Amino acid sequence: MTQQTHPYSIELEGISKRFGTVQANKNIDLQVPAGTIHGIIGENGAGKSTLMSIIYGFYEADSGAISIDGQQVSIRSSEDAIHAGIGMVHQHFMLVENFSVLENVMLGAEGGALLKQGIAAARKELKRLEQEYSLDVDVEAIVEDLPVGLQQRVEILKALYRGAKILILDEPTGVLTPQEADHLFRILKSLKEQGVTVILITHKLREILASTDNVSVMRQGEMVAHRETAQTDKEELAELMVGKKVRLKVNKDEAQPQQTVLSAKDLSFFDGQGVERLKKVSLELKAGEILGIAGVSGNGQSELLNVLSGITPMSSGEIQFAGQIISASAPKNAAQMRDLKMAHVPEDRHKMGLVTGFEAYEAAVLGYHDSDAYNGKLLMDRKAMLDECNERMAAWDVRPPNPHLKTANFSGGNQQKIVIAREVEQNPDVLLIGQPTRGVDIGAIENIHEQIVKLRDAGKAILLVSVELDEIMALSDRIIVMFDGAVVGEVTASDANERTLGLMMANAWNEGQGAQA
Amino acid sequence: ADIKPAVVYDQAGKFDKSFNEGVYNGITQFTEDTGIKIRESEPKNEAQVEQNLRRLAKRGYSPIVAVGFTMMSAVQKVAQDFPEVQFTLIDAVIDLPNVQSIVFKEHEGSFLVGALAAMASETDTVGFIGGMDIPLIRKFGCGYEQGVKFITPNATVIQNMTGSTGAAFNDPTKGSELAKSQFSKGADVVFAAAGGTGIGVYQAAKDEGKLAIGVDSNQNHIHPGTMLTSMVKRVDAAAYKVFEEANTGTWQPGLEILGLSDGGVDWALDDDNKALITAEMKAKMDDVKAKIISGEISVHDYMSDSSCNY
Amino acid sequence: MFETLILILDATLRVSTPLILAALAGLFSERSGIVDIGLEGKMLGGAFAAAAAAAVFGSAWIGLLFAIAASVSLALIHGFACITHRGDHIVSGVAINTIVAGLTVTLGLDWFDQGGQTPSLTGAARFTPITLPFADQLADVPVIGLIYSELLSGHNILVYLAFAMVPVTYWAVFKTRFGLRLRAVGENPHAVDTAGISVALVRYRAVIICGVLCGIAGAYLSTAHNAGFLKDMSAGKGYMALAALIFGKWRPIPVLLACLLFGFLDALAVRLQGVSLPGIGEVPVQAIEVLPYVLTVLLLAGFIGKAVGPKAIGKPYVKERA
Amino acid sequence: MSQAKVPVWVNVGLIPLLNILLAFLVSGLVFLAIGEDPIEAAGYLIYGAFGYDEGIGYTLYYATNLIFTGLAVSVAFKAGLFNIGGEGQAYIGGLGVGLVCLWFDSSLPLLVIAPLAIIGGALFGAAWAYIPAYLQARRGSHIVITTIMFNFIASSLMVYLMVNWLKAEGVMSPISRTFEESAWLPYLHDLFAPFGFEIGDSPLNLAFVLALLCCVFYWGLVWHTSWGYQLRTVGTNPTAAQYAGIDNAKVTIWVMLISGGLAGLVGVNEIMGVNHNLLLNFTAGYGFAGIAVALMGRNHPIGIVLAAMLFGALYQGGAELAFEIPTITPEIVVVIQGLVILFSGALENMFKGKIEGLFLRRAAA
Ligand SMILES: Nc1ncnc2c1ncn2[C@@H]1O[C@H](COP(=O)(O)OP(=O)(O)OP(=O)(O)O)[C@@H](O)[C@H]1O
Ligand SMILES: Nc1ncnc2c1ncn2[C@@H]1O[C@H](COP(=O)(O)OP(=O)(O)OP(=O)(O)O)[C@@H](O)[C@H]1O
Ligand SMILES: [Mg+2]
Ligand SMILES: [Mg+2]
Repeated sequence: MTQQTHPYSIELEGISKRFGTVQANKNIDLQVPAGTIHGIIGENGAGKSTLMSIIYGFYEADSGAISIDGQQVSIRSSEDAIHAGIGMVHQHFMLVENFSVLENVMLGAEGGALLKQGIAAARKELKRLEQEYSLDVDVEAIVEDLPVGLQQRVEILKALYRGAKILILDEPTGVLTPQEADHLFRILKSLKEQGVTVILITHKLREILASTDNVSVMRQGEMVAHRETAQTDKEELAELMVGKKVRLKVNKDEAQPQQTVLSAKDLSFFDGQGVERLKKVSLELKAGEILGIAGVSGNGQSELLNVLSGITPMSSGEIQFAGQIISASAPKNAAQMRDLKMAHVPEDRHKMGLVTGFEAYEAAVLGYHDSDAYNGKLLMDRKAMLDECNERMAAWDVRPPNPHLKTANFSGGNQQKIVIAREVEQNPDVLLIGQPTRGVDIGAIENIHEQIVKLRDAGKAILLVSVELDEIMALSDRIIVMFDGAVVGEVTASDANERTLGLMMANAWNEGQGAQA
Repeated sequence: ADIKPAVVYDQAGKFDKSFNEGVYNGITQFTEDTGIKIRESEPKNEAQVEQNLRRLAKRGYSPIVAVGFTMMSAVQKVAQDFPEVQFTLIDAVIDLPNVQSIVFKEHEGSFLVGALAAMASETDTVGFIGGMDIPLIRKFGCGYEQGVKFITPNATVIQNMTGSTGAAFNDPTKGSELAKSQFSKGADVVFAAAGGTGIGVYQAAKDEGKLAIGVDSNQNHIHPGTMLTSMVKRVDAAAYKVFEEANTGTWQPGLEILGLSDGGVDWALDDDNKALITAEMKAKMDDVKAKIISGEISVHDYMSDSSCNY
Repeated sequence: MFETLILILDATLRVSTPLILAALAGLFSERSGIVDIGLEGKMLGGAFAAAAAAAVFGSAWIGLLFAIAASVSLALIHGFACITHRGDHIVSGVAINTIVAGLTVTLGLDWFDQGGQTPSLTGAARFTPITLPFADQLADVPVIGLIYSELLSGHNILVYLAFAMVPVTYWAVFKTRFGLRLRAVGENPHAVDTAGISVALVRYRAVIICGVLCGIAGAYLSTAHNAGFLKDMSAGKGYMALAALIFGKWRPIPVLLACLLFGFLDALAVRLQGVSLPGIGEVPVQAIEVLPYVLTVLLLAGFIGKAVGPKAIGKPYVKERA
Repeated sequence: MSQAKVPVWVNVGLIPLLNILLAFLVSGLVFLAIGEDPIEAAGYLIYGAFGYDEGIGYTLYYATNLIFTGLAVSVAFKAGLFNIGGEGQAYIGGLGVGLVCLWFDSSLPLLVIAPLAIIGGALFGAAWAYIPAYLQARRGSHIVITTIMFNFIASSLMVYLMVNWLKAEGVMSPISRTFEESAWLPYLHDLFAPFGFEIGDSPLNLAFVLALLCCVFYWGLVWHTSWGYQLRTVGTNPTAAQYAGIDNAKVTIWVMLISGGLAGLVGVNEIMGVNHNLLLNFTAGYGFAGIAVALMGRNHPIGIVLAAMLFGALYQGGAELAFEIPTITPEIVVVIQGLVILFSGALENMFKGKIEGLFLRRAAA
């Protein structure tokens, strides 16, 4: 497997791609040495995913050439790419959720018209791959039941199963615990040793520095720099990405916690299938503090936010909030919780926080659409909505500041600003906030973090859920860790470090280790 | 000068294999005999009926024959607005000085074929399959039942209706299932008054070796050997007569009721079914027919009191 | 009593045959993500083509071929609109139903001059009942005889074909490469595309199969169950098939059961007409007629719960950020 | 994003026009195939629909029904529901209208009967939509199936009521007695006559105005009330609706009631405006055509009015055509309708990309 015929696995020459008015890729050149791990970084929307999709044949470039192992190839579909030995793990997984792992892996490489023939062979091959790269996963499991970390392994298995010599990973660590990420990088290393060329896209400079051989930087559709990883550092890369110097730390003072405003006791929640997603969760939230909830996604954080905010009724337990006791027998829905001055920035702005088909000014009143501020006697007061939206867009630097633009057409960061502005400007007593900076670039993150701290300093109680450990550690005053629907640990911010939290998140923590961590 | 006649068919269209088609046959004959062309029109909904009537009247057509009871209210309106135009309405009655109404004694014809069915039946069980459950169809069913009971008082008459949408007159599949179900309950003769649905009924009878009775026009030819007879309603003759009278200037408004006595309804005996009719049956039929005409047998009309208590 | 039941079941088989074929047709289409309310039109078009060709060539088999060809052509139009041009699936289905309703009669009038009907079919132009081996000999054996010779034997070949199609469909959908891709493309076309498979090709194949099955259903109507074409003779069966498909949650066996249920209720209604019920007296015809529909609603409300279709159903596939 | 550069008239004018032209072209082929002259036919079709005031009256009369059913389908669609039961709801709505007229025609003046009948039609239509709506909202029963079933049930119910209870004495057909004139909705030609406007005799009546008012009602309700906001949220993103504290089930039920009510107003046009008695099958497929109207009208009241007029024109022009050339059967008109739905509905994108590309390239050059 290791005999290399050509120094570069992939060479790109003058690749350009435009979507309507957006020039996503502009005349891009790139050379990836064979058998290396090559990092690509860049702000959101810089064009990284587009470029990878072109290599993978998902999009066709408007112009430019691609060579694999020195041979110019024409890649017009993913099929061509797979033939050329390219595999890709997409930013948004390309899995059929109600299929088993095995079916997903076999899709497109079934090995015969009847599944039966292929299944045995596939099982065997998967077993081999699993052992060789320690990629354990239950092949019979249904994908939607798997945690994202395992779903990602399925994606990698898919690529390897098709004999990929070049593996592209688009933001693979966004959803992983530090331990899972470490495991992933070990896998990538062993792939590299087997001669596989890896292209790794990530926003986390730390990962770039730790695991790549070379790194290329994109900005606004252009390739702006190439560096040998050993010759560069975080600061330089950040500056290359954004085009200006960035501060990489949040400034905040010591918290001044006051009275408890919300307390939850023994909250449990069973989902439609009868699975217990929340297991007797209790917590207290004080005014003037940020309580961080750490955990790998899918361990009950979403359910916790949904139950606290009234979106889904709890199965048992109770919440005390604003002088009311809320329980399974005396539930309150999301609108009622809002009336009690609880605001909620949901984890998923597309699925929940916004109606992407609405114009911005409409999306900016979601959940508050019944409020007197936006309603006349009979009809909604469009002018009031627009005026307020204009104001907020100015205050929060939403770009473009056009209240009539469809929400879907704002970039992720700007969509997030619309949601956060909506919730914060209601001047709530409690703010639940999930994944505030998911998919948001460095510049915007800075802004959002500042706003959250400001709110805390104004005496609000904030519950922050994030899978980004960096973010949890940077913002929280107190941290709770959730695993499998239950609270498995609590630490103060000053005691927290990545390793302890990471182990807690994987439920591999036992008290004895605590002290020296 | 020649007359300028027109006809408006009802929504089943002129090729409905029964009633409208009868009118069509009458017209074809008339045109063949006199060379006078007749303007035809096939409206597709209630509004078009009135629209077309009005347009024909405006363009000086007269007489205008409207086929079917569904035209009643439209004819009523248009006839009022065009008093100089002659209208003939078939199957419903309007009392206006320029309207002729022609109705048939379907119950008499149905009685006759009911009698024949009873004679032909070996199981003393016969069937009736109607299209939509509307008074006109019940009229057929009621007359049929009386005829059957007249011959075999303890006979069983199984009655079914096809459905409640317009499709009820166009659902041969359902017709065939209904027929099969009646056969399985012992019926061996079945009378269908159900338009296109009847096609399925007759087919089922043929497939299972039973007998069927056609309706409106003579349908004996559809499956010779299976079709016991047809209850013919001589709309063709009626239509022909209307045009002829108009042509000779003898057209009269008012009500005309056509029954057995004037050949307006009858049972059909021809080459296609003569093998099924014994001399004895024929004699009995002639006898019954004569008795109805003479009034010795009085056939109850369902329409007279909306019930079938005879 | 037992005999009546057998006869009702016998009718059930006949009545549910076109539903089964059409519902399985819909299953292929909808599993691939293409909504098909044009089952009705394809069936009607197939019925016309079958009867017309059978009348002209005197062979039911040639009729069947023409039915399939006609129905597949309609399916391809649907595919062209929905797959190639990302049109609205429902509008396309409505269009096909409308076109066929008019075109069959128009062509029928032009060709046969019998008011839009085709000539009545006889002999080899029709699919006739098949007597299974020993059916006659076994007829008098109690219970078994009746079941075998009345219920199982004596149907035409298309009835047997329809029932055979159920396991075949199950096998094709769950045990073959094509089935895997079919299911995947209805759930997540992006996944299929990135696996190097053409989404359009899989979907086209699905709608073609759908066309074939609808064609057979149509041929059954006009050349097996009946003996000729009559305008609008599909009489809403396509919609009932669609209902059965949803009822059966897009899975072959439950879909079969749903079709049989509809067929059974229909057959039952036919036999209940005019029967007096103790204590109630004679039930109005209309009350019996609505029985299948009312029962369907009740069953749906009581037992079936939510029917969740393939995830990507009805959505045009465009490459874009998911 | 690319649309910004393409002139508006291309999208709302040129492309739809091309699609309709293509539909007519293919229809022409069908005409040729059966030996008719397509040019002559097109002439009659267009003249019939728009050529004289009576024809226009008929076109608008048909459009009235289609506006009601189109709005009905559309409002449900806005909430993500596919109401295929417009036919049955219109049928039962007509029953409501008819009952009001039969009860009050000899005791009350039109000014009182008309609003009562409108309310009656809407209430009955809404009631017929209620059970499917309730089952969808509370039990998850698929609304497509239940509304199909309710169409069948409505037919049977109507036949039962008409034949056994409502039929007038002494007539063959299952129709009720004709209402007194106090229960006739005025024809527009009668309304206009005193002002010296002569518009031809047609069934076009005040229900057309009601239909236009419903468009305004729809527009205000859907886009300008907080309830409409909830409705659209439920329709486009049910999860976001839950997040916003909107009761999806309640919205589902209410929107179906409104949908059924709108469909029920077909009865006002047909029963009170035109037939003046209660009869069977007056819905004549308007409920189903409403689906195409709603979708082709892009679920916007103006679009729905335009699409309804297009279909109305086809109904009326087609009737004219079949009337003037007796060898042309009404069914071929159905074919034309189908082709129009196909080309300007389902295949609307066929030219779109290419033509937009053309304009974009020109704009870029
Ligand atoms: N299918 C598409 N249609 C239109 N515009 C697109 C499409 N895909 C990407 N773009 C645009 O192209 C640009 C580059 O997007 P791309 O997804 O490649 O960025 P990225 O660098 O991967 O960003 P991120 O870090 O957020 O993943 C963006 O402006 C984006 O809006
Ligand atoms: N589907 C789309 N249609 C039209 N415009 C789009 C679409 N998707 C993205 N855009 C536009 O492309 C631009 C970049 O989008 P993208 O989401 O990739 O931005 P981003 O760089 O990630 O922004 P941010 O840094 O705020 O997250 C935005 O200005 C957005 O308006
Ligand atoms: Mg990306
Ligand atoms: Mg982004």
